Amino acid sequence: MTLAITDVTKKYKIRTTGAQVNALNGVTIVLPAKQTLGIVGESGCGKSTLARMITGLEQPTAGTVTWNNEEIFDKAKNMLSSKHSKIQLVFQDPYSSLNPRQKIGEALSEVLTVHKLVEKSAIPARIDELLTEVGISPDLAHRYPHQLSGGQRQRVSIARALASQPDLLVLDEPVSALDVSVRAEVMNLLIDLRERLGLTYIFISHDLSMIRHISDQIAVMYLGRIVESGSWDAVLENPRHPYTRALIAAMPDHTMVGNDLYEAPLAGEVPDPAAMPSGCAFHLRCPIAVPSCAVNIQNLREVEESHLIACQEVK
Amino acid sequence: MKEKTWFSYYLKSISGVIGGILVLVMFTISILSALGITPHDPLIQDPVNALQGPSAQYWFGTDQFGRDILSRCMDGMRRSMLVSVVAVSIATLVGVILGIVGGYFGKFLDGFVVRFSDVIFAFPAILLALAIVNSLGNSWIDTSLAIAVVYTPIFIRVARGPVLSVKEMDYVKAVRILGFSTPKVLFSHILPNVLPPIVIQVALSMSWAILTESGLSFLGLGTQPPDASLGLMVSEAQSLAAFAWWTLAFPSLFITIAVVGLNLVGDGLRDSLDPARRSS
Amino acid sequence: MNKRLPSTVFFTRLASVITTLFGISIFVFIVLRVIPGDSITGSLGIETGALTPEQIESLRAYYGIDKSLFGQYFSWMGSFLTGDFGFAYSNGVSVLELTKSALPVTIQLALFGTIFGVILGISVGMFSASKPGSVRDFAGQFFGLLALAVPGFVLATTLVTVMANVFGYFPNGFEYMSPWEDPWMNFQQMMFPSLVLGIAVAAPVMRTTRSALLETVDKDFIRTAHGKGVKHRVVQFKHVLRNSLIPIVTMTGIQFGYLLGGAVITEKIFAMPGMGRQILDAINKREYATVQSSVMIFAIMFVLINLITDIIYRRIDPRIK
Amino acid sequence: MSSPLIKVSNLTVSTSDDNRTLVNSVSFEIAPGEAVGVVGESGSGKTLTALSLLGLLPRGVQATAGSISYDGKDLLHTDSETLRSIRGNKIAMIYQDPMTALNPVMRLGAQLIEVIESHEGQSGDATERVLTAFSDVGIPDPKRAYESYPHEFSGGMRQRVMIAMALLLSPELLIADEPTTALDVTIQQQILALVMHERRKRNMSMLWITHDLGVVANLVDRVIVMYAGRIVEVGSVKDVFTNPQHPYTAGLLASLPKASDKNRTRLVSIPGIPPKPWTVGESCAFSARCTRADDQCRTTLPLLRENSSTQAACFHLMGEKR
Repeated sequence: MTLAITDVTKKYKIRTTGAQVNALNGVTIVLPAKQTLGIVGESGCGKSTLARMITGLEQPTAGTVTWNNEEIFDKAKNMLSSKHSKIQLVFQDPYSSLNPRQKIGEALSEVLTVHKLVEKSAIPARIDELLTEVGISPDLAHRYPHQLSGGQRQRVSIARALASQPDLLVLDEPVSALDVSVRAEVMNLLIDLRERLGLTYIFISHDLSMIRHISDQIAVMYLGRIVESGSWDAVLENPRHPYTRALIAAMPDHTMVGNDLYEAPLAGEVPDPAAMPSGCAFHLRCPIAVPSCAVNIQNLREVEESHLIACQEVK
Repeated sequence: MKEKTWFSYYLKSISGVIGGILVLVMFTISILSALGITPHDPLIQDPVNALQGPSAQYWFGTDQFGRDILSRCMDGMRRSMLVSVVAVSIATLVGVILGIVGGYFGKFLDGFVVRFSDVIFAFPAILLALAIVNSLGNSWIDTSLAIAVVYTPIFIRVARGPVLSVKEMDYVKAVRILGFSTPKVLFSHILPNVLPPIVIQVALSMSWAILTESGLSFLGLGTQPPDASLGLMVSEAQSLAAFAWWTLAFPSLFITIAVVGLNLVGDGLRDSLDPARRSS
Repeated sequence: MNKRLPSTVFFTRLASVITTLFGISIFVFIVLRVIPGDSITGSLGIETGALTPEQIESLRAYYGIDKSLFGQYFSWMGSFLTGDFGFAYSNGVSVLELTKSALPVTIQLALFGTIFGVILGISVGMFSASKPGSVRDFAGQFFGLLALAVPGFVLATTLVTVMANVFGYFPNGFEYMSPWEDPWMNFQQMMFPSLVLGIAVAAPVMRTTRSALLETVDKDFIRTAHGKGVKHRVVQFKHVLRNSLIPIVTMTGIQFGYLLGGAVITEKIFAMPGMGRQILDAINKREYATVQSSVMIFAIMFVLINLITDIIYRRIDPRIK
Repeated sequence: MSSPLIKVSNLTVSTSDDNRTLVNSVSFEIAPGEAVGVVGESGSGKTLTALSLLGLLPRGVQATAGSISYDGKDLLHTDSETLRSIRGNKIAMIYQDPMTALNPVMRLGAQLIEVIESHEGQSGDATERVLTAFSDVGIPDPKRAYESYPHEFSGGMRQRVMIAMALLLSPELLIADEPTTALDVTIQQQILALVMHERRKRNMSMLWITHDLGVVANLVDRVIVMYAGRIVEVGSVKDVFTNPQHPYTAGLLASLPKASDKNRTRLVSIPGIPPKPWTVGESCAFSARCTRADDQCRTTLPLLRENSSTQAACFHLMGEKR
């Protein structure tokens, strides 16, 4: 069973100005089961759009997303194909991911009844099981979301996703909105669940330090394209693309105290996606850019075993 | 800890409680009058005691034909409440359905729904009601229909707005990914979260409906004599008020109390239904 | 940062206004066609029974109700657009003439009412918002509630009774004077009706002002302003009030439009020969041509006012493309 | 030690209606030219502490005890005109959310001119000074920025405008309430570089509030760690980060991922969640979650005490045998 994202592009039209925005420009990913792909990138890089494509919330303008060689998006019914609830999404904001007027127990039982996974009589037991599995005491089942902390709510969201027994969990910035100490607990929960249930993860974040802890494969995105991808060791131990190197350098590191980390920051800002720069989108900010970078489109090419980058200047 | 019901929050809001009492009083009066329990028969004339001030026999005094003003006010209130309840329920039903369907499904349907409500919004309420009533007639059903047509777009807007924002919330996306059918998503996830503004609007619209109904009958286009209606009584009192203040004072008081009561209930609902405003 | 594209935005706005007006014309036409009788029975009443079939036929042709509904609509629209609003059967005066004299009265009334209402509404709103939760706030809100709850016609009737009988001063008793004929008399005649209309406008404006001020005061950029050392008074006007203007202008636009409708009752009580009265008389006399055209004119006024409010709205809020 | 620029003693902040304590007798000093970081999770009271310095506490919350001595005055109890004359002039502040911290309907140039006019009245070269301030903080086209509105700029650019606004009258102390939290990491790096550069150039003191220990490690001289409304540890950045004495500080640092961590490794986490400050009373707020806690911790309030490297409010410091 593998997730295959082939040459996915997504274009949006901004209503007021009519401008065309390319949120994704030909993204290709192959992820075997039980593996975890970490996708890192800053705002506007298209990582959340990709999450919507993988979970079938929206249809790609071009390219396909298949799980187990079955298309995620059912073109006929113009919605996600029902037989694929094997892919679930966990959201960033714990405050808007649960229905405020629904008790958390009801949220879980609703999934179980809709998918008829469990006999009606066995539902309460299954709910307790799910809650315990994510570290929430079952007697909180009758509580409303606003009576739980951010960390607890995020755990309930994970439990709801697990209720439909998925194979692939897409985690879109799952811990970014949590406090530092709570973040560690939820990360450990995700790592334990993966081992116990043999899950495949796509972990999306702007925070490279979280990505390090959980990923097997890494993909670095910039303005709708993958600029570097490969195994954990390749990308994090031996980053080659200038943007990846700038990202790693910009990570605040509490273990290196008092030295001047902020001497050479990456210049400039992410360009407006409606006015994409020509050639390599990073060339305006890139420390090693040459004139031809503004002309040639950079495609991913293999630099070493399981390590691809999209940059002509790096040999 | 026993989870607080909505009602316990409602009782915390002073305006909600006062409003509730006023509205209850007005409802009881309407029901009593519907059952015929009024101090005097609103239609029987007593020319001998015409235009008498408030007295033991006639608590609110009598009008130019010697009819008991209190009984006529009760009957008038019944009529206003009836029209307001019927009109607002129709407007809510039609408006909310159109609003939610337009908001959720969008594209062509949404365009039509918005255009339709823009058209009706282009008419000041009283004017549109006036035009419709003159075509239909003056029975309370016609007035209710006229007011219902005027308020439907308000409910379209009050329902459509929140649906557009709730539709984008993560928990709606989550249940869609979980494969829930559209009706299930609509009824168990979208509707419960768009109800509060609608319920508040029902209370406010009922108060406006009373104003519009009495306005119409003031202009002589609503209830026809000799039946009693608060607007008509005020209209008849125009020439009498100089020397018989009670003919003007009591019908006006009834209308104002009903409208104030419903507005306060609207505030009470707003304080209790909106989680952010709930005092912790 | 692309500069705002006024042209594209303006055209889409204009297009939506035109479609709305088209919708209104259809709506007005339908509403006034759902009549149990028709123009003939309307104007002749019971004698219609005595007419011979031929007479009925010729009358139908005269009123143009022999054509199909479709035909009637287009003939009405055709003439309406060319300024021929049809004739008032009772006195044969063209509706255009009637409107020429009535429209200015309603507009002047609505203008005076709105100005008075906005001044009253904003001041009470600011007074009430200055100390949230205090007695002052409660008093302001209570005024707002009363102004909302006491119907216009009750207020007007009471005012007329008190003024005419107690003070013996009732300028509206005399024949209406236009501002060109006798400005002072016109002003006196305008005073009471616009007071009544103004109070109806003051209630929603007051509520909007109060909630807008209370919301804006808690915004981050107000804290920034204080954090910069800006004087308190300057923060209140240049930052708080300036940002609250946006919802207030929107509410004022809506109220001015509704005032045109509200004028119907006030014009009746104060005997002001405005559009409201014109429609009311037309309805009582079953003058369908007049009703139809006058309601249409009202709707056009309302849509224009919304357009103007929208343009002002874009001027004061740069964020709107 | 030269006399401190600003001295906060026993600052206590609580809610006005039900008098719940949010900041509990916090005391610290900032020396001239010194940069102090205040670190803590949400609800620890770090932002309220910073806002109290300039009397910018939100509605419904007020300072109920303590004093803030600056330039011979107690900012907590001085008259509003004196406080106003200091704000944006002697002490300036920058805020967390660039999207809402600027007046949306006022041009950026005007929002800076206002600072000059509020403190110096009309002054001829005001426009010139604003344009220079814009270019000093790295805004590409100052003239266009002068005429633009906030919504036409990105988060990073708006934060630069905020910094330009704060530094316009060369304040002695800059208070920063998590100004880079809402920004992308490469933009955050640019802003931090800008602040470091300006601080050194002007020898300006700084109070930096953040929940991100990584940011503080390379930005400030001294660090204050807050938990449930109280200061639990104070010390030089080097000591606090390499040799933390309070169990909470140690636990917090341990729970952070390190550059050297291998993949698929679990993080050290602190079970439970911080208590509400007003529910703690005379005990150590961290006792419920602390592996070293005993009855003494649960019944008596530990006070800050000196030891080898830092000051920590704990009976069983990490350095001492347990």
